[in-house]
Amino acid sequence: MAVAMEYYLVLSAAVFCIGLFGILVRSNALVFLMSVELMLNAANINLVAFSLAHGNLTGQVFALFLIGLAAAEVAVGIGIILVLNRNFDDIDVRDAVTMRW
Amino acid sequence: MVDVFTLAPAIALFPLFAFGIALFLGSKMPKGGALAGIAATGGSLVLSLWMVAEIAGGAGPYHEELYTFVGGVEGEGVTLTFGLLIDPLSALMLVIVSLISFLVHVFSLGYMNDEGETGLPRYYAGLGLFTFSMLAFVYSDNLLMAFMFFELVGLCSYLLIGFWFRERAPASAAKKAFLVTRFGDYFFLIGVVAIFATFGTTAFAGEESFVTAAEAVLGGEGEMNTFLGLGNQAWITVLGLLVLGGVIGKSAQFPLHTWLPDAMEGPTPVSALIHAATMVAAGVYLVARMYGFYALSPTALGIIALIGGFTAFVAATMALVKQELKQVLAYSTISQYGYMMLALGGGGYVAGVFHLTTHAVFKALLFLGAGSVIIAMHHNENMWDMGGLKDRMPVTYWTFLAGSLALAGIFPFAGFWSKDEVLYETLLHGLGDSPLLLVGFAFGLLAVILTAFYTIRMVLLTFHGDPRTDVAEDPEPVRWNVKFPLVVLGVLAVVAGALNLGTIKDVIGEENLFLHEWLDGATLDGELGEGGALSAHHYEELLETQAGYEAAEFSALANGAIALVLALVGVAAAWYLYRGTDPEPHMTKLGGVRRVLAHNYYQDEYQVWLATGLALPVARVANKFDQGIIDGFVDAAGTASVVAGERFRRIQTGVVTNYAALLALGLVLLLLVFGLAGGWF
Amino acid sequence: MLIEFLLGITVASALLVFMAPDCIAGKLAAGLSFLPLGTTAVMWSGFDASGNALRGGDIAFESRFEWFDLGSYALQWHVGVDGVSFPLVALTTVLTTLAIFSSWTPIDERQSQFYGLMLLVEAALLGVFVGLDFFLWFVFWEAVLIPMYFLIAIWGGPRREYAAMKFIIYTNLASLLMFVGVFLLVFALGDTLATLSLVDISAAIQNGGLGELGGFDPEVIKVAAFVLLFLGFAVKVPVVPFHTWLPDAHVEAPSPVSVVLAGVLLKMGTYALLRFNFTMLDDVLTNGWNAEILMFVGLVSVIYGAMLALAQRDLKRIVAYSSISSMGYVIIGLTALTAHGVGGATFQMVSHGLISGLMFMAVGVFYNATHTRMVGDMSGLADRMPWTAGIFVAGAFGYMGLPLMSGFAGEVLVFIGSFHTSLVEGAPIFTALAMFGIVIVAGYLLWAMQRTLFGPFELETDYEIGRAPLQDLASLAVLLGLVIALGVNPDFIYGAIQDAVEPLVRAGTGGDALSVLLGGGR
Amino acid sequence: MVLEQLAFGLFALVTVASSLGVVLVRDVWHAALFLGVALSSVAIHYVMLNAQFIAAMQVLVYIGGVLVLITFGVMLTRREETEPDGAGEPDGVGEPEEVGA
Amino acid sequence: MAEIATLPEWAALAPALTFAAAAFLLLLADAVSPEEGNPVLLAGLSLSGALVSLAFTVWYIVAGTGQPGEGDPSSAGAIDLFDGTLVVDGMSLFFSAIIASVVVLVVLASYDYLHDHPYQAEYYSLVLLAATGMTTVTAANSFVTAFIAIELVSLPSYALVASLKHNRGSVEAGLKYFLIGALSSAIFAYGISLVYVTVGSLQFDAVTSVVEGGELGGIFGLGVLMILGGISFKIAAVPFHFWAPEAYEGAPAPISAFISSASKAAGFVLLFRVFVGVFTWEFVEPTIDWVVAIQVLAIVTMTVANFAALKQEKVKRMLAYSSVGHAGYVLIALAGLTAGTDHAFVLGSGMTHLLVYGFMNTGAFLYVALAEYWGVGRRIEDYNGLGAQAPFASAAMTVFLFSLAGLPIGGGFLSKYYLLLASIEGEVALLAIALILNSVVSLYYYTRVLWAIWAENPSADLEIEQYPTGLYTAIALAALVTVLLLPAFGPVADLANTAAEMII
Repeated sequence: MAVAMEYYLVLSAAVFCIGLFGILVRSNALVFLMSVELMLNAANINLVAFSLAHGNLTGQVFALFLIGLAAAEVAVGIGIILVLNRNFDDIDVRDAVTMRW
Repeated sequence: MVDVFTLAPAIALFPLFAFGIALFLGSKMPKGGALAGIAATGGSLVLSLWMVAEIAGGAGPYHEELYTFVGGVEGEGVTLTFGLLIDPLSALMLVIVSLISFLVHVFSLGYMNDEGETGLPRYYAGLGLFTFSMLAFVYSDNLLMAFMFFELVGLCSYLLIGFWFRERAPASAAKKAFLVTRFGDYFFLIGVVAIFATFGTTAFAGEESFVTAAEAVLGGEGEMNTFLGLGNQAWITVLGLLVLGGVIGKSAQFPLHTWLPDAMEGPTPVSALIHAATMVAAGVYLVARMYGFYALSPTALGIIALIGGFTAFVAATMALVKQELKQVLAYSTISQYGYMMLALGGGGYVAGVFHLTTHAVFKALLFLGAGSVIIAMHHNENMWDMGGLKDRMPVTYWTFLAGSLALAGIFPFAGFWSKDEVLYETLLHGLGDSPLLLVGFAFGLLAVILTAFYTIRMVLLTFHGDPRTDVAEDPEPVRWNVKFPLVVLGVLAVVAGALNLGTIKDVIGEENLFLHEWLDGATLDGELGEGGALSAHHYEELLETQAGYEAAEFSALANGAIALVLALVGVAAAWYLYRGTDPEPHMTKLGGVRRVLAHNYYQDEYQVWLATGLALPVARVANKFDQGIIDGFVDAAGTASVVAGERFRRIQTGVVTNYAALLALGLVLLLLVFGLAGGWF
Repeated sequence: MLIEFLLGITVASALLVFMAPDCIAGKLAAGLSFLPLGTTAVMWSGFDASGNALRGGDIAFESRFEWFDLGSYALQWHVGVDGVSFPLVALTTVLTTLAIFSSWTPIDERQSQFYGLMLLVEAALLGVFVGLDFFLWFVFWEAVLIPMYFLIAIWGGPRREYAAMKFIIYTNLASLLMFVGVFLLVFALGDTLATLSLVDISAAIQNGGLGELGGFDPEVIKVAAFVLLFLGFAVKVPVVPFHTWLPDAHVEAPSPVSVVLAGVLLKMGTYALLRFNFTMLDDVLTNGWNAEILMFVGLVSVIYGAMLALAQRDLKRIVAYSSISSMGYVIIGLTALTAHGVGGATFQMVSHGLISGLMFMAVGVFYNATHTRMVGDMSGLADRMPWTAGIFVAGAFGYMGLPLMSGFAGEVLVFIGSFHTSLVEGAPIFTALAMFGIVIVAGYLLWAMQRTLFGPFELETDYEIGRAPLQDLASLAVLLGLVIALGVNPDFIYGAIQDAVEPLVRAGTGGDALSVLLGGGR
Repeated sequence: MVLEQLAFGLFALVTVASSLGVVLVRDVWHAALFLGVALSSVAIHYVMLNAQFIAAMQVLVYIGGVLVLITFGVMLTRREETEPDGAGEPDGVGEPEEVGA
Repeated sequence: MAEIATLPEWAALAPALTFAAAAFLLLLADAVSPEEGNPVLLAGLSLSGALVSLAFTVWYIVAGTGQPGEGDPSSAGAIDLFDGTLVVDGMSLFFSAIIASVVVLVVLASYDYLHDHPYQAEYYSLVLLAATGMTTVTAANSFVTAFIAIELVSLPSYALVASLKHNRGSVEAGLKYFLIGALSSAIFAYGISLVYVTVGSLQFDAVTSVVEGGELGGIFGLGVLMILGGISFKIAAVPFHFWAPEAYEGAPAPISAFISSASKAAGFVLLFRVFVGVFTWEFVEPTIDWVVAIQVLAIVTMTVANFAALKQEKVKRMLAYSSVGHAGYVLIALAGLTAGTDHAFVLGSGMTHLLVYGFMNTGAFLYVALAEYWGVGRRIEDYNGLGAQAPFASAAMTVFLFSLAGLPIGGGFLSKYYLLLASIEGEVALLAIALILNSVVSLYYYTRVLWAIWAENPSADLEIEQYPTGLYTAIALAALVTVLLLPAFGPVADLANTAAEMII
C-alpha cells in the first residue's frame, strides 16, 4: 500500500465538501448538477480505495453502479433543466419560486 | 271502624288532586277550578278535625312511614323517607291550615272570580298545590321531608305572588320572596344535611329520632358525630342555628323579613293564606316541631328570643308609617311572628303555639277584611284614600274591628290572651336565670304599644271619618262569599282566646288551659317515646335540665294588666291622633325618622345592594376574568400556534439553494452533536 | 347481544336517515329513534346487574369477544352495563329522541344530514356508556367528536366555526392526555395485565399490580395517571378552569344539539371520572391533600360557574354556565367517595341531563318563536306562550333544586354524602360553601325568568310570535314528567346506582359506628 | 513508493483544484470543462488504486456520457448575450419522459 | 406454504417483477400504436399489473411466504435471493402490499386525471417503474441494492412530478425535487461509502456481524448519519423535507399521492431495515446513538410540519405538510426503540401507521385530484360548498382527513394511538408530548378543510357536471379500506408485529 488510505479519505472528503460548497453558493442548475457529480465521485473514491484496502470487490462494484446511476441522474436532470429553461427562460434556481411558504 | 289515621295522608292529597284538576281541567270547569279546591280543602278540614277528635279521644300520636324516597344500601348510607306524624301539635296545625285554606278558597270566589280575573285555573292550582305542600309539611315526620315541603311552599308562594305576572311589580316581588327565603333555606339545608351526618336520621319523633338522640348524648348516653372539632353541645347549637336560618327566612324574621311586604303584590286571599296565616307560620311551626332539640341549646334559644323580640319591635315601628292597608298588615305580621319566636325562645312553647293559632285566625281575618275593602275600593290600597267605610260595609267593619282588637291585644279578644302569655312566659324565664330574655321581653312590651297604635290608626283611617275619595263614597258591594269567611273568622277572633286563658289561670285553674293540656304529654304515650317526648311537659323539663331555664314567680294577672294597659295606651294615642272626620297625616311630622321608617331602615336597600351592587359586579368581574384570562389563555394558545405556524411556514423560502443549505446545516448540526457525544473527534 | 343490537340499530338508523330525502328525514329519524329507546326499555326490564362492573360485579348484557392483539395486550369487544352506566344509556336514548323531535322546527336545511348525525352522536354516546374495553371505549369516546363537530359547524350560529373548532381541539387534546394517563397505568401494570378491559385494568390495580415505570414509583405513576386522567375528563365535564369551550359551543350550537351536548355529552366526563379516577385510582384520594384539592376544584366550579351565569345576558349562556355549576356538584360528590356522595353524583348526572336538556329545549322553543335569546330583548313571554313558559319555570325550579324534582334528590344526596366524608379535611365547610350555589342559581334563573317570561309582553325583534309546536311541547312535557318522576321516586334508578356504587365505598375503619352506618369515607 | 505518493499528491491536487474550478468559475461552460478535468484525475486515482476497469468506466460513462449531456445542456440553455430574451431553444427536445425512460 | 414450495425462489420477487413486466408491456403497447394512445388500454394494463402485483403480495402473505413457520424452523424465515442481496420476508411483503395498493388507487385515479394528457403510456410506465423500484426497496438486503432501488424510485418520480411540462408549478416542483434528491442521494452514497470504509462490506448481514464485533469509529458514525440523511430525504423528514411541499403542490395530484404514500413507505422500509436490522442499537450506541438522533428528527419533523401546515391556504400544500408531519409520527417507531422496550411492538406501530396512511393519505390527495379535475381551484376557500355538490366524495374526504387527524372514523385513529402507545412504551415523554400537541394542532388544519367543504356555502356558482368513475372508484376504495381498517385493525397489526419481530 503505497498511499495511506487516510489520504484517500481526506481527498474524498475534500471533493465532497467542494461539491457541497458548489451547491450552496451557485444558483445555476447545471453547476448544481455538476457539484452533485463531484459528490458522487467523492463516494466513488472512497469505495474504490477501500475496495483495495479491504481486498474485496464490493466497493468497486458499487462504484460501477454509482457511475451508471449518476449518468442516469444527469440524463433526467438535464431533461428537467431544459423544461425549466423553457418555462422560466432561465436555469437559475432562484428564479423558480412560484411556490413557497 | 276504620282507623282514621290511615286516612291521614289524604289530608294533604285532597288538595293535590285539586291542584291537578284545576291545572288541567280548570278552564273547562265552572269557577275555574275553585269548586275542586273548596271541596278538597273542605275534605281536609273535616279529616283534620276528625284527627283532633281522635287524639282528644285518647288515641296516641300516630306515626307512619309512608314511602321510602331514597333507600340506603344495606347497612350503609342513610335512608330518606316520607312519613307522617300526627300529634296534638300537627293536628292543631292541620286544622288551622285546612280551615284557613278552605275559607280563603271561598273568599277567592268573591275576590277573584267575581272580579273577572283571567288565569283562574292557574290561581286555584297554585292554591291547591300550596295547601298540599303546607299540609304535608305540617305532618312531616322528619326534617328532610319538612324541608322539601317547606321549599315547595316557597315555590307556591312564588307562583301566587307572581300571579299577575304581566305587571312588573308582582314578578319582581315573587322573585324577591323566593330568593330571600332561599337564602334562609340555604342554611336550613345545611342544617338538614348536617343532622343527617350527625345522627344518620332526621326523624322528629321516636326512639330513633335525632331529637331523642341529641337528648341522649347530652344526657351522657350514646354518642354522635361532631364536625369541625366542636363539642357536642356546641355542635347541637350550630345545628339548631342552621335550621333556624330557614325559619328566619320563612317566618320573615329580621333580617330576612324584607320579602314579606313585597309579597303583598299577590292577590289578597293569597296574602291571607300564605303570607299571614300559614306559610309564614311554617318557620315557627318548625321550631315548635323540633322544640325538643332547641330546648337542648340555651344559646340557640336565646338567639331565637332575641331575634323574635327585636323583630317584633322593629317591624312594629315600620308599620307605623305605612299608608297602604296591606303594608301595615304585612309589617304587623312580621311583628307578630316575632312574638312567636320570642315565646319559643323564651321557653314558652305553649305560648308560641297559642299565639300562632290565634294569629292565624285574626290575621287571616284582617287580610280577608282588607281584601274586602280592596274590592270595595277598586284595588286602591291607600288608606288615605279611604275613610268612612264603616257605614257602607258593616260586616267587613265589624269583623275587621274584631281582628284589629285581637291584634292590638285588647281584652278579651284572642290576641290579648296569646300575646300576654308570650310575654308572661318570657318574663318568667327571664326573671328566672336568663336575663337575656328580659331584653326580648322589653322589646315585646314596647311593641305592644306600637301594635295597638298602628292597628287603631289603620282602623280609623280606613273605616272612620269622612270618605276621602269618590270611590270610598260609593264602594263596590261584596257578596256572601266574601262575608262568610269574614264572619267565621271574626267569631273565632273573638273566642279563640278561650283555648288557653293563661292570664287568669290562677282563677280558672291550670287544668282548664285547654291548649296547654292539649299540647301536654300527660295524655300521650305510645310509639313516640316514653312520657311523651313531644309533650309540652317534656319540653319544660328539658328547658330546665338542659337549657337551664327556670321559671320565676310572677303573677300572671299582673303581667296581663301591664300588657293591657300598654295596649290601651297605644289605642288611646291612635284615637287621639286620628279620630275625627278628617284626620291629619301626623306621621309626616316625624321628619327624618319617618323617612327611615318608611324606608324600613334601609333594609331593602342594603339587600338589593348585596344583589345588584355586590354580587352582580363580582359576577361581571368574574365574567371579565373568564373571558379575558381563562378563555384568553385558551385563545392565546391558539393564536400563538398560528403565529408560530406562520413562522415555520416562512422557512420554506422557495429557493432550492436555501433548502440545500438548511439540509446541510441540519446534517452538520447532527454531526457536531453526535460527533461530540460519540467521541469521534 | 342486546347491546350490540342497540348500537347496531342506532347506526343503521343513522345510515338510513342519511339516505332519506330531506323532507321526511325528521319524521323518519324521530320514528327510528324509538328503536334504541325501545331497546333500552327492553334492557331495563331484563336488567340484572349487581355490583360495580369494575369491582367484580355482575354485568348485565355483557358480551366479550377478541378484537385484536396489540403487542401483548388483547383488545376486545367488551360491552355491558351496570347500575352506573345503564341510567346514562337510558338518558341518552330518551334525550336524543326528544332532541330529534325538537329539531323539527329549527332545522330547515340539510335535514337528512342533521338527523343522521344526531343518531350517530347517539350511537357514539351509547358506545361510551356501554364500552368496557378501554380501546373500544376510547373509540366511542373520540367518535362523539366527529358528528358533534359537524352539528355545531354546519347548523350553528354566526361564530360556529370558532366554537366548533374550539370544541373539537380542546376536547381532543384532553382525550390524548387521558389516553397517556391510562397507558401509564397499563404499562406500569406490566405482565399482570393481559387485556385492556376496564374490568381487568381495575382489578389489576386493586390487586396492587402496579410496578415501576421509567424508574418511577408505583405511587408516583398512580398520581401522574390520576392527574392526566383528571385533566382529560375535566375538559369534558367541564371543570373550571377548563370550561371555556362549553359556553361557546352551546351558544353556537342549535338548541337540539345543545340538549344532547349538555344533557349527555358532559356526562361522559363525569362518567369517566367515576369509572377511572374514582374507581381505579381511588387510593390517590387518601394521599396528602389530594381529596381536598379535588373538593376545592369542585367547589370552585360550583361557585365560579354560578357567578359566571349571573353575569350573562344570553339565556342560553346562562343555562350553559349553570351546567358548569351543576357539574361541580358531581365532582364534589365523587370526591367524597361515600355511598351517597358517589351515588348522588351519579344520580345528579342523570338528573342534570334531563333538566339541562329541558332548559335548552325550552330556550330553543323561545328562540324559534322570537328569534332572540337575549334577556333584554324580550319580556312577558308567558303571556304568549303560557305552557312553554310554565314548563320553563318548572325546569328552572328543577335546576334550583326544588324538592320532588330530580335536581333536589341529586344535590341533597351529594351534600349528605360529602358533608361527612372523612377523606376531606373540613368537608362540612366545603359542602356548606358549595351549597351556596343553590342560592346563586336561584338568583340568576329567577332574574332571567322575571325579565323574559314575566312583565308586559314586549319583543325587540319584529318576528311574528306563534305558539310552540305540539311536538316541542310534548317533548318538554315528557322531560318535565321524567324530572318530576325521578324527583318523587329517585329509587327508580337510585337503587341500581347504589348497588353499583356501594363497592367503591369502603366502610369506615372502625371506632365510629355511625360513620359505618353512613358509609363514611374511610 | 515515494513516486506513488508523489503521484497521489499531484493528482489529488489536480482533483481538488479542478473541483474548485467547477464550483468557482463563473462561466458554466468552463465549469463543465473543469468537471471533465476533475473526473479524469479521479479516473487516474482509480488506476493507481488498481481499479483499471472502474477507471475505464469512469472515462467512458462520465466523460463520454455525462459530460456530453452536460455540455448539451449548457448549449441549449446558455443565454445568448445578444438575444435579449433567451429565445430560440428548439422545442420538443429533452422531454423528461423520453430521457428518463 | 405448500403452493409456494413448488415455485422457484426468484418467484418471491413476483410483485416487483410484475410491475416491471407491466411497465414494459405498456411501452410495447405504446410502441405498437403510438398515435392513438388508447387510454383505456393503457390504464387497464397498468391497473392489471398493479392488481396482479397486489394479488401476488396478498397471496404470499396469506400463504406465509417468508414468514416464520409454526414450530418448524427449517421452513421458517426469510427467503434470501441472489447471495442475500435481496430478501423476501414479512416486512418486504407488508410494504409491497402498501405500495401495490397505492399504485392501484393512483392508476385508477390517473385514468380520469389524464383524460387529455399527451404522454399517457410514459406516465403509466414511469409509475410502474417507480413501483418496481419501491417494491425492490422493500426487499433490499444490501446497501448496493438499496441504493439502486432507491434511485429507481427517484428517477421516475422526478420525471413524473415534472410531467405537466407546460405547467410552471410542475416543472419547478420537478426541479426542486430533483435537485434536493440528487444532493440527498450523493449524501446517501457518501454515507454508504463511509460505512464501507469502516466495515468493508455492503451486505446487510455482513455489516451487522462486523458492527456486533468491534470498535467503530467516527467515520462509521458519520456514515450512519449520512445514510440517515439520505433516507430521510425519501421519507421527507425535516430538514430533508424541503422538496416535499413544493413537489406535492406542483405535481399532478395522483403523483403527489403516489410519492407521499408509496415512496414514503419505501423510504421507511429501508430505514427500518437499516437501522433496526443492521446498525443494531446496542452495539452502535457508543458511536452514534441513532435512537436519539431519530427522536430529534421525529420531534422536529412533526412540529415543523404541523405548524407550517396550520395556515396554509392551498389544500394540496397543506396535505403535503401533513404528509411530512406523518413522517414524523412514523419515526416514533424507531425513536421509541430504547432499551428495554418491546421492539416489535414499537416498530409495528410505525408499520401499521404507514399502511393506514397509505390509504387515507392517498385518498385525500385523490380528492384534491378530483377538485383539480373539476377545476374548482386549489385554495381552501375554493372548496366551499363542495359537500353539497359531491356529497359522496366529500364524505370520503371527511373520512380521510379525520382519520389523518386521528379520530375514530378510520384506521388512522388506531394507528395513531398505536404510535402514541409506542412512544409511551419507549418511555420517551418528549415524543409523546410532541405527538399529542402536534396531533391537536393538525386537527385545526384538517377541520378547516372540512369546514369549507361542509359548512360553507359555495362562493361562486360552482357546478359539477361530471363525476369521473375512475377517480370516484379510487376514492371509494381508499375510503372503504380506511374505514374497514378500524374494525379490522387486528390482522394488520399482527402482520406488522410478526414482520417486525423477524428483523429484530
